[in-house]
Amino acid sequence: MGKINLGVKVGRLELKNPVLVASGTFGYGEEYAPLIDLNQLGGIVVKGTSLKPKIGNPPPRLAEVSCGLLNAIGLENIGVEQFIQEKLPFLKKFDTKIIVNIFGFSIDEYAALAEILDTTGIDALEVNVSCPNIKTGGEVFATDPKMVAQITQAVCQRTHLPVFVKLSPQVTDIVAIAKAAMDAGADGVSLINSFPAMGVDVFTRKPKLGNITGGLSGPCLKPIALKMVWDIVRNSNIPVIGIGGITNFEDALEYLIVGAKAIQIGSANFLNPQVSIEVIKGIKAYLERHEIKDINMIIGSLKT
Amino acid sequence: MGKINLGVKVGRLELKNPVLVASGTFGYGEEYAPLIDLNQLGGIVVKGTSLKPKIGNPPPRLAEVSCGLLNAIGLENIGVEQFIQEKLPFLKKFDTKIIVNIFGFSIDEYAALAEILDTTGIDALEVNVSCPNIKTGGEVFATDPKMVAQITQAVCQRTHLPVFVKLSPQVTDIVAIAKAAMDAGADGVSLINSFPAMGVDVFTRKPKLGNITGGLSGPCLKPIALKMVWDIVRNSNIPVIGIGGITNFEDALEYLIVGAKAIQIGSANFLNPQVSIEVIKGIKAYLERHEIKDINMIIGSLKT
Amino acid sequence: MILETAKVLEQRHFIEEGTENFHLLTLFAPNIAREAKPGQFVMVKVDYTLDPFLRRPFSIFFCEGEKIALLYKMVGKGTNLMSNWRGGEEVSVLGPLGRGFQILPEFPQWLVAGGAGIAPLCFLGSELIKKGVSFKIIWGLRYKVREDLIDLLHEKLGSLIIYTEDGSMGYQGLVTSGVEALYEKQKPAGIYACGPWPMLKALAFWTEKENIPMQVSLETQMACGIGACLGCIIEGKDGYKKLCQQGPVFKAEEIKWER
Amino acid sequence: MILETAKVLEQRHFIEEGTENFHLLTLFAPNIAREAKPGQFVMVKVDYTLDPFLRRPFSIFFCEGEKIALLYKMVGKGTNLMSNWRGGEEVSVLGPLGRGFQILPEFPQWLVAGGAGIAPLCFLGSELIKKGVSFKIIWGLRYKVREDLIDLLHEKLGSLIIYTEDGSMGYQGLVTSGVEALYEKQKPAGIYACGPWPMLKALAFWTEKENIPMQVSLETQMACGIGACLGCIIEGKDGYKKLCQQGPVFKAEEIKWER
Ligand SMILES: Cc1cc2nc3c(=O)[nH]c(=O)nc-3n(C[C@H](O)[C@H](O)[C@H](O)COP(=O)(O)OP(=O)(O)OC[C@H]3O[C@@H](n4cnc5c(N)ncnc54)[C@H](O)[C@@H]3O)c2cc1C
Ligand SMILES: Cc1cc2nc3c(=O)[nH]c(=O)nc-3n(C[C@H](O)[C@H](O)[C@H](O)COP(=O)(O)OP(=O)(O)OC[C@H]3O[C@@H](n4cnc5c(N)ncnc54)[C@H](O)[C@@H]3O)c2cc1C
Ligand SMILES: Cc1cc2nc3c(=O)[nH]c(=O)nc-3n(C[C@H](O)[C@H](O)[C@H](O)COP(=O)(O)O)c2cc1C
Ligand SMILES: Cc1cc2nc3c(=O)[nH]c(=O)nc-3n(C[C@H](O)[C@H](O)[C@H](O)COP(=O)(O)O)c2cc1C
Ligand code: FES
Ligand code: FES
Repeated sequence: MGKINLGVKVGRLELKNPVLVASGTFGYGEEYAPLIDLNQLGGIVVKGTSLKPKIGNPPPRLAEVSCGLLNAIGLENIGVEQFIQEKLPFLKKFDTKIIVNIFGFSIDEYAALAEILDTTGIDALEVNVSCPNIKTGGEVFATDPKMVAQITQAVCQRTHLPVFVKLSPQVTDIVAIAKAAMDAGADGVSLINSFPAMGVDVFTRKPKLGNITGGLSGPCLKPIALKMVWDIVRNSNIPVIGIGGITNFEDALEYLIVGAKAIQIGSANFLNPQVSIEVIKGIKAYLERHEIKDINMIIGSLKT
Repeated sequence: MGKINLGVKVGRLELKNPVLVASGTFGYGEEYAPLIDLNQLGGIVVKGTSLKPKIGNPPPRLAEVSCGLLNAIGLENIGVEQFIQEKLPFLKKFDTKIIVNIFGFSIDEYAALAEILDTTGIDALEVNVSCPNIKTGGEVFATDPKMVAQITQAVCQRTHLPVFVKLSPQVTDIVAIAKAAMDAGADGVSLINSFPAMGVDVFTRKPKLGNITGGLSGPCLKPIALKMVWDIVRNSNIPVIGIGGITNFEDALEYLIVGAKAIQIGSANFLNPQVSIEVIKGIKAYLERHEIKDINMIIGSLKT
Repeated sequence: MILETAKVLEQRHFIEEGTENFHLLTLFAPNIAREAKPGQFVMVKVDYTLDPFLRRPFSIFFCEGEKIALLYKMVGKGTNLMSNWRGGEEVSVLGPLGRGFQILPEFPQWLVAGGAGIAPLCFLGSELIKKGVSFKIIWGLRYKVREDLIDLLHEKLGSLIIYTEDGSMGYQGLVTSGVEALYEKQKPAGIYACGPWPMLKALAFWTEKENIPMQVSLETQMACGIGACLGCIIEGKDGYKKLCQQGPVFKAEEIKWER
Repeated sequence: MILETAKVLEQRHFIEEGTENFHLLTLFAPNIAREAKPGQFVMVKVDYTLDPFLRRPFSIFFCEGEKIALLYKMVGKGTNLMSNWRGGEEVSVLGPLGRGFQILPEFPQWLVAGGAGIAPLCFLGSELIKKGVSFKIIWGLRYKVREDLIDLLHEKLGSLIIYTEDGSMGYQGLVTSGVEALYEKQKPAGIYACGPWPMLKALAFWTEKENIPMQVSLETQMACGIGACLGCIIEGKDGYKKLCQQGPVFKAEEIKWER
């Protein structure tokens, strides 16, 4: 059997393999560099970045739950300028795609971020729309197709980079939101972001998180995320990056078989810092065992 | 310390304790009768019941996932007439509340079920709105506040029994749906139903369920369900029955502390047929240890 | 049907390079043992955390006095956890569940097993011995098993005929060819079978043709094990059947074998 | 920082009716052992299923040659699973992590521990002995611990002063009263402390008043352990600090003690 192709194309973004690491779970890459060879990754999605630095939520910010993790980091980050100056140069040394996850509290902030990052040599933008819109008094952008479209359009107008819109799972109709993003110019969508959730310490009767509520991530979400990916791919041609609860190569393959063109690994990096490399190896071994020469023959191959 | 009160009132429904067993996970009670004393339960919510018997989905109908269970039973049931004749007499022998979970594919079907069950001596109706509306071509009732209101109203007009509307979690705004149900006459809402989800067997590349997609239940859902209960109780006075991933007394207390007036235990019955009794005992011991005389002092006592 | 806290009396591991691996778990479970019949199963809680989430079903391999034993293969995370259990541990077991084999009065009878399908047939065989029913037992395997497992089966059942796909033990070939070979010498009054679906399906077509009554013990995904969840259905010729309650043993002619 | 597959060399259980329970896990982890400094910690993968989901952080109790040891209390499901590990098992350990103690040149120094807070201070004590720094070690407990654990600590650290809340071992009272009693005889050049928050907080106010430099090893919920998730923050006087990277050892004056 000849060489196996792991390369995929998601919209305009070409990846040497479909395995990315998810925003907020891999820092700026440098934290994991002592533990894994970053060159092997399909890409790195860096921590959510805003125009100005953000301090984030009060502690406690984490709580473990059954097969998952609650977090209320509160989008703490060093801001786009410091990212470009202090973090990006290190990341650029590696032969992997760099995708910057951006968020703002108004459409203008998203647009400004797109413009600033356009010519910095990164490979794509991931637009996190799961933020409250401060202009409308807090409604979350991600739940309204119109707002998602407006943000996407504003971002796409200011950048030449491929743009992926990262969707929140807490919506009635994920397909409508995905279509809104595509019609506004996105190259694809990535999903899912963490799910709004909470936990209570019954002995103190206090919320487990300082912020009361937070986002749920981890394997507990996988069956939900997989279904949302499936809903989108069977109702459209939208390129999808699948995210949610991937902890091994089988999980990753579930997403690819359903129709995701690439996947991101999030919380599982905490459990096993080398998980992304193991997933790449596992996918390759699977293809070899099944004598499949090209990963693209797996994508969307669900037998229904 | 005197006697501890475990009794709660949810709308017009009085329960001797807040622990119910959830629809579809406890059959018609008779299956569990050899294993636990049904008299001890706050109430039993029987399997979803329709006007005519339903055959359900093709196998496989179950798949285990991380900290949870995927099911696509397809609402198999014996129909309301056979329920009344063959199952209800047995249930009535016990000193516990009997709540019948009903579903239909049109508003008329819901109304007819309410009327038939009204004078059978059951204690309440739970209206499962997570069904596709065959008249509108399959949109699920549960996602549209207007449809939920119409069903609720139709049911309440035909019955004197307390009515609880069981909500689906896959909506953008659970509070709006809960309010629609209440405005239409419900005594309260119960949530959550299982979450639309799926799984893939990567070796055969087939869906794990015969129906392709199914509902996710179990501990993996608890943090999501808890947040939805919290969203409703902090934005309204709606009586809520909390459901999702309860496996022990601490889980049950999380819901009560957040503000649910009662809880239902679903999938955990499979893991431990005696879980409901253990939860009741655990809650009681907790109240004793904390010297709290009345469970109602715990309900909604979250310290934020 | 009893929810019993059973005590692990012993666990034996039949593991060796180049053999099919089996584990034998012997439990002190007097209440379940008192009621158990051949072909019935138990649901075992495999962990005290929530992953794995569900109980796992296992046929009763033998039942003697206050003890029951399970013979299982390690195939996934649940059986992996179980294989670490040692004497003295307490485990939660629900059983005995389902309907067992209906023992026919006529003989000779054949017990046809594939892989771990030997489990319910061993219990059945012991019962047939007690009843004085003469039978033959044919066990099909992919490759050989450890000799001491064979010794154990000899002890419980007397002689048995073994087929392995690679010929590393007993005769070479599929168990179905073994059945046909045997058939040239003798016609059985009835067959009891347990094993993988393709094996059972082949036997079902063959027994139908030859007009031999057969009972099969089937498997499917389960959640409750007691008829409450409606999850374990299997397609019968006249509609769905709950495997945990109406089975796991069915008459072959009840089952829809084409899928 | 290394992700190492460590081998369990030995596990000792200091369990007895009426004692505070401790477990001592000795691991063969040569790469981590080579780099470890007192006050650093490791993240241990406790299960191969996904519940519990995260690694668990533990201070290094001692580090000798190619071995590291963890001393822990069983408080929940992760530590419960760990307590079942036996010699020979392989476990995934990430470490050494965080910044350790900064060893001051002046002495005498005091090491003040509460409960499992003894863990990082034992490693520190061994290091102080190597460096010839004289120190006192005071350990506060709710009630007594097993004598052989005390023997082990004597062996590593020489004598130690024990306070129990119920007086069942050593002096009766809180460790903080022990510190004040000792202070009447001698003023320390510096204190290193690890234990529950109220103890550390009381010490922090007292050392501030008495102008004694103190380093504390703190705890919080963690996910990554390497500074990537921003989950383990703790409030410092000049803003949030990542406990896993900037700590777990901090100068007492850096921390905002009022909550
Ligand atoms: C009535 C009944 C009796 C059984 N008796 C025995 C027995 O005596 N000895 C024995 O070794 N096995 C028996 N099985 C099969 C046994 O239940 C499964 O092997 C076990 O549940 C696998 O658990 P796991 O966590 O190790 O595997 P998982 O990690 O859950 O899955 C590993 C693989 O096993 C398959 N599997 C999982 N659960 C089942 C199931 N319930 N039935 C069939 N395949 C499954 C999965 O699809 C997967 O391919 C029986 C099953 C049933 C339904
Ligand atoms: C840097 C650091 C070093 C530590 N060193 C030691 C040590 O040497 N010996 C020792 O016994 N313990 C130590 N701990 C605490 C130890 O990590 C927890 O006891 C352990 O994670 C509990 O796991 P569990 O699954 O058994 O408990 P869980 O079931 O997760 O929880 C049980 C209880 O423990 C609490 N808990 C859980 N995780 C933590 C945590 N990370 N920090 C504090 N409390 C927690 C929970 O809130 C809950 O009340 C350390 C913690 C940190 C952050
Ligand atoms: C600690 C933490 C921080 C996160 N921060 C971000 C973020 O800044 N931006 C974002 O879009 N998603 C963020 N996420 C969501 C993840 O990128 C991912 O969508 C989610 O965790 C689901 O994937 P998983 O189940 O593999 O973790 C964060 C998740 C975690 C656990
Ligand atoms: C096998 C199975 C069957 C179910 N059948 C019904 C049903 O008929 N009607 C209904 O409203 N909910 C049904 N449910 C949903 C449960 O009542 C409950 O809402 C859900 O499982 C979440 O609770 P849990 O996490 O405790 O299981 C079913 C759930 C399972 C697992
Ligand atoms: S396993 Fe639940 S009905 Fe059979
Ligand atoms: S634990 Fe992740 S940053 Fe500290």
